[in-house]
Amino acid sequence: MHETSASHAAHQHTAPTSFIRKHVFSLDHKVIGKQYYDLALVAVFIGMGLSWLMRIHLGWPAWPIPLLDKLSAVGAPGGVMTPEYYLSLMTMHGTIMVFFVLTNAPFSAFGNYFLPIQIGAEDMAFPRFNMMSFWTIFVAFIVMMTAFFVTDGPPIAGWTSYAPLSAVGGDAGPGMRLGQTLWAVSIAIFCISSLLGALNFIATTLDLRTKGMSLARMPLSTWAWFVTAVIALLAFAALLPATILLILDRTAGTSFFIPAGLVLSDKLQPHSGGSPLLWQHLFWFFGHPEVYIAILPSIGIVSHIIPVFARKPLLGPRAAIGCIMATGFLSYMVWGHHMFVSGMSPFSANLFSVPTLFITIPMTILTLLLIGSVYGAKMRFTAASLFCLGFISVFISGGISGFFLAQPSIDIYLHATYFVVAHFHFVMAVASIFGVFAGTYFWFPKMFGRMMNEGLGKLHFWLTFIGVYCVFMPMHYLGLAGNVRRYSAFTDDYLIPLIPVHKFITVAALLTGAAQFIFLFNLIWSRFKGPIASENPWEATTLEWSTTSPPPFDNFGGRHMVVYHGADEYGVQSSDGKDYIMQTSPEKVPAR
Amino acid sequence: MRMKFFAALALTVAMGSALMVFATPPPAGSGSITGKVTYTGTPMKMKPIDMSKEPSCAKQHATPITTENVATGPGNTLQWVVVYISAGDEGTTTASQGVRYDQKGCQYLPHVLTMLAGQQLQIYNDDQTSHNIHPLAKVNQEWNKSQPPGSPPIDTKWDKPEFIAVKCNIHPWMHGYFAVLKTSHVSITGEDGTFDIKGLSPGKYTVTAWQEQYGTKTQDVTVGAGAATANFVFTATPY
Amino acid sequence: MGRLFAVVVTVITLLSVSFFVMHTWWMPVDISTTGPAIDHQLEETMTGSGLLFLGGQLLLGLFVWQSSDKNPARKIKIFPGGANPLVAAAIILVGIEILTLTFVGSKAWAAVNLVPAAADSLHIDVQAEQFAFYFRYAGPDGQFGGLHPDKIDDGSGNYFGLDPANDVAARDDVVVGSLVIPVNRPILLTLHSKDVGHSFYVPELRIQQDFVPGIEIPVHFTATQTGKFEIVCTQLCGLGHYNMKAYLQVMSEADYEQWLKGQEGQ
Amino acid sequence: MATTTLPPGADIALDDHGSGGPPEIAPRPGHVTGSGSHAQKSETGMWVAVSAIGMSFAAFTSAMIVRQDSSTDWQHFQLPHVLYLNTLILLGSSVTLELSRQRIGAIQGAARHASASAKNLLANGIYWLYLTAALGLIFVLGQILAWRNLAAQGLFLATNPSSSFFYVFTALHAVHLLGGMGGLFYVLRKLVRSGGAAETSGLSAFSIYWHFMDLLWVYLLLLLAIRV
Repeated sequence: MHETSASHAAHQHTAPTSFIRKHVFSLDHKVIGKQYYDLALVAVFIGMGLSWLMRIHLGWPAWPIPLLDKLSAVGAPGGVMTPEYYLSLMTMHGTIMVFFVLTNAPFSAFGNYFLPIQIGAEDMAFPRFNMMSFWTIFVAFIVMMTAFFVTDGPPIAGWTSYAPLSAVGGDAGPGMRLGQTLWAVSIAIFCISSLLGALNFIATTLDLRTKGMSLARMPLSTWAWFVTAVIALLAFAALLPATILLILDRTAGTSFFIPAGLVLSDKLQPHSGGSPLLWQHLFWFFGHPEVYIAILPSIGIVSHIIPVFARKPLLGPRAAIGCIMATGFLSYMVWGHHMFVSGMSPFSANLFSVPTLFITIPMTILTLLLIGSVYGAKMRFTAASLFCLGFISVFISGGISGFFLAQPSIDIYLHATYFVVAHFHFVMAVASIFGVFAGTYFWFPKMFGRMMNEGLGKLHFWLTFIGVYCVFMPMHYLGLAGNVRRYSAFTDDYLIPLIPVHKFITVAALLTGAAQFIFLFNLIWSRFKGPIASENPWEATTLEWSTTSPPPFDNFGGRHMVVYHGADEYGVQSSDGKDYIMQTSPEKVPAR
Repeated sequence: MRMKFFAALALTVAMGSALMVFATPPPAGSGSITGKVTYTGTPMKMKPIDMSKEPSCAKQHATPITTENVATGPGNTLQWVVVYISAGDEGTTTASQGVRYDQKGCQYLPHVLTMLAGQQLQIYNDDQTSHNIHPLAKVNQEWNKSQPPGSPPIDTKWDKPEFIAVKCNIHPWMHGYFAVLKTSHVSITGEDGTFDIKGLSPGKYTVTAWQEQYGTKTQDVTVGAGAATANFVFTATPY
Repeated sequence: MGRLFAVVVTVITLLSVSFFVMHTWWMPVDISTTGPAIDHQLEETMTGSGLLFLGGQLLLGLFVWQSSDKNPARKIKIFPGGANPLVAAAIILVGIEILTLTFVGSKAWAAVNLVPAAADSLHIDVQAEQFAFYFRYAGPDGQFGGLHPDKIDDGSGNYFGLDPANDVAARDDVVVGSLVIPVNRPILLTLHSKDVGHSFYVPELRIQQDFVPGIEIPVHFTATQTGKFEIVCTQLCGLGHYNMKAYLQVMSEADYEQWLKGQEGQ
Repeated sequence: MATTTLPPGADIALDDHGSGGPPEIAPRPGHVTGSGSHAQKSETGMWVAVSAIGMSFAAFTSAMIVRQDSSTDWQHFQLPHVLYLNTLILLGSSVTLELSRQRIGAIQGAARHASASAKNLLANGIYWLYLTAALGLIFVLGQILAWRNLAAQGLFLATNPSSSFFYVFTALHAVHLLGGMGGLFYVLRKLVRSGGAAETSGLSAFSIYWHFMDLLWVYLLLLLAIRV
């Protein structure tokens, strides 16, 4: 079992020596994971910058933003943002954040790095596909960024790109020419990348678990990545056809989504019979599961980290796994709740409403399990654990508003208002990003062999935690007052009194955004100057902490890990006087 | 102090641009073609425009402005008809000054603006709301830009002669025309339907009248030392 | 640190809830017959989920406070009864809430969307375009003219694409930029879109309905108060989306008739 | 399909605090930490890939049904007859593939007796594989014929939703098939280099894909025949 020759023969590839094979076109899942992370990092700061510009414009629409006219002389003549440029920035913000950050960071980045290690594998099942998957997403990102630099700017149809606005071309407005086509092409490439990635995650989890790593002993993070991969596989397989049809409508003159008799820019469009609702159905069939692609990995990460710092096992891990799977399953039956007022048959509203409300049950259970896991703990407060606790709080806040929007009758009033913006930012964006922050503070020592600065980390947490509440909680009030979203200025009589609230949000958003630079500084500084990390600085039990920091090329230095326990053996008295037992320790677990 | 400086600067700029627009060079010849454009039949109604969705514009008009695609006057006259020399002497083909197009009270001023191909065109937003300028050019390159209040004027030009419909995507009732011509010998009919093409040397000319709804009419005119006359009559339909 | 977390979470929670409770920002007064059921549903959801919110956040704060006790003699404790009571509680509590909300809510939804419009409803056509709403009344003949997209011409004010030259019914159609309706009379709107998706949203009416190009969508309601309200677009339709609006004027029956006469005269 | 590493009995409950001790499982032959057996991995991966492709075409199918039912502009047209011939050719390629697999599968057994017969089997198997590739290529050429046939009738991609869907379905299927042929040549190269080691060549995974492409085509043809 420990013959070195066998292990070498079985290993997918030997450690590369050239710079390019080592750091650029690497087959090593750890390098690829870091590449995903860095891509998400670049993307998130771009996305955040866009949100800053939008917020400044919403608070002070006539205020020329310095240097903005350098980025786009047409989009912001004299630095004053045009309505279409606002929508361009909004579209890019949504697209970048949903696809290149929320799908990338918690799932592809951490999943790539830690899924193989947590199950004791040397690499992903298909390292070559893994590399391709990163480089295709990189191409998708470049294509998406190109939209900033084409003549009439990025598309203005929002990240949902509803047809026919997105399908008819330049007559629909600035940005809808090349910009929208680039968007659609980029998303199609993104789909291919995600399919390759999901395929790898699934095959790896099924086939490469080491001896003793039964499904039930997998850490919750691995479980979440696995279920997410299954969701992603089906979701992106549905989005890809939709984008292909959209590209054909835009470039080949087909009429999948464009009905007859449309007049845009005084021109009768040469299409007939297409169905705009078809795009919405296809998009949301992907779009709702996408929400879970963004949030489930973070739920997994948080469920993985909380026991480490609570020094006690997660409450009901089986129930948690069940809930994650139930959520994934239900996520395919609820897409219609995005379309209550879309003109689809009003009878189908209840069909979509009931499973949507049902999803709150597994989500509530998960939340309660996390809260229950904190009960009676001896919590060690670190940046990582604080972000986990913060995650629980923002997840509750975001989840609660789901009760409102899941009901068609209330959705009539709240649909397309800031209430929705508040809801999905809390539950999908902020919660997911909190999971990523927790994961970063927790796993950074393993990934880079150095510790992050805890003081800065905690400062980052407090500013972010209070900040996001200041930014997103008031949006609920705006929504209740009927404040419509996706408006570049508020000129309606009933919206003008709400502008002070928008100014408050803008200031909060600028400050919260600024706090992220503390994180960025910490990340870069610690990479080079942080104190050297030991193998297991957090006294955690899972396999990634049974190897060096950072792990060697083949993860375990030729060792074959054998797993004897589940992931959560904390709060026990081990024979060597510790309060935890590693998954790899053959020791018998004493009664607590 | 600074305010004063900027006020002075703004005044200078305003005067400068006014000069630029209105100080046209003296005409080359002394002959001219004058006349009147009228219609027969029943023209479309000039419908009042409801601007209530843009209150800052609506309040600039004591009585609502009307649609201008067929602008009629007393005595069956037609306004906004472009009358120009389409053959014969074309006058100057390059212009030293630019022309100015205004968006004021959610209306294009003037409704039809003539300019030479290659002539500088400056588009101003004088309103407190964002406008969008979308010239639906077919021969030239179509473009579509918005102009928020307080942003600088759009500076542009058209390379080829064309009658270009202009629309504001934000305010769908705003419609106007750019008449991009090869000739500087052009006149637009006023409310009384009259036009006056000046500065012509004696000779034979082909004169064309263009109306956005009814198309073009052409006739040959011989100009002597004084004013020659040419009248145009378009056939109007009620719908 | 844990105590600080507990305090911060509690303060945030109470502050957030207080604005909801005080109705600092709230829905405008309802002016429709179907609105009260929606408002009731929303209040009900607000109470139920508000309690869940308070409970969840405060429990989190409490547990974090307790868990930060540094006493070395303290032993870790498992949640009493393990996961099962929590799971059961979640299923029962949330389940009941869901069932109630669905049961009550589907009635409110049905009143808006499943009940057909009253037979004596006033029919008005709505055309949404980038970026305005136009409204059409049938005129004295009570007949709407047919729609011909190729005839649409904003420059001459033909926003609907009427063909009065060939279509007698279209000649007296009244097309205006504001929706003027009589109070207490059922209204039936037919929504058309000229170009892309739009939405018809009047917060006071508690009505929101998308325009979908290519299909006609009926909307019906009855306004119970006179006044001037705003109709805004809530479906992203392009650059002027923020500026796409029209006014809804609810008048007494007499005022409405007079207004309509005035329009027909033009 | 998805074989897990552990026999079912080894799935020990998560909260097995008292159970300790190494799980009593014998290491699987050929299974080394973190790398799995090649055939097993590639088969799992292929099943996953195939389900994603299936999902995509399911989405296309629903798009087609919704599009057809939501408007009145759908024009029916006669499918080019060459499609039925193409179908037979593609089904034939599945048969040749199976014939090849039989031969290559027998190599390991034969190698123990006489290397000559193993060589023979390999050559034979490779011959059938080439035939499979040739049939695949003929199928794609046949599809091109079908497109030309439609184009001659004036039916192009944008002519009508029915022709749009026809071109989209057939073109995407052809792209997938061509991709499969790329995979086939990869398998061939591996087979030649390893002297017929079916285990590492990915032949079984490839055959899953190829047969799936067959099934998918039959499904698409039925769908098109009924709907178009």
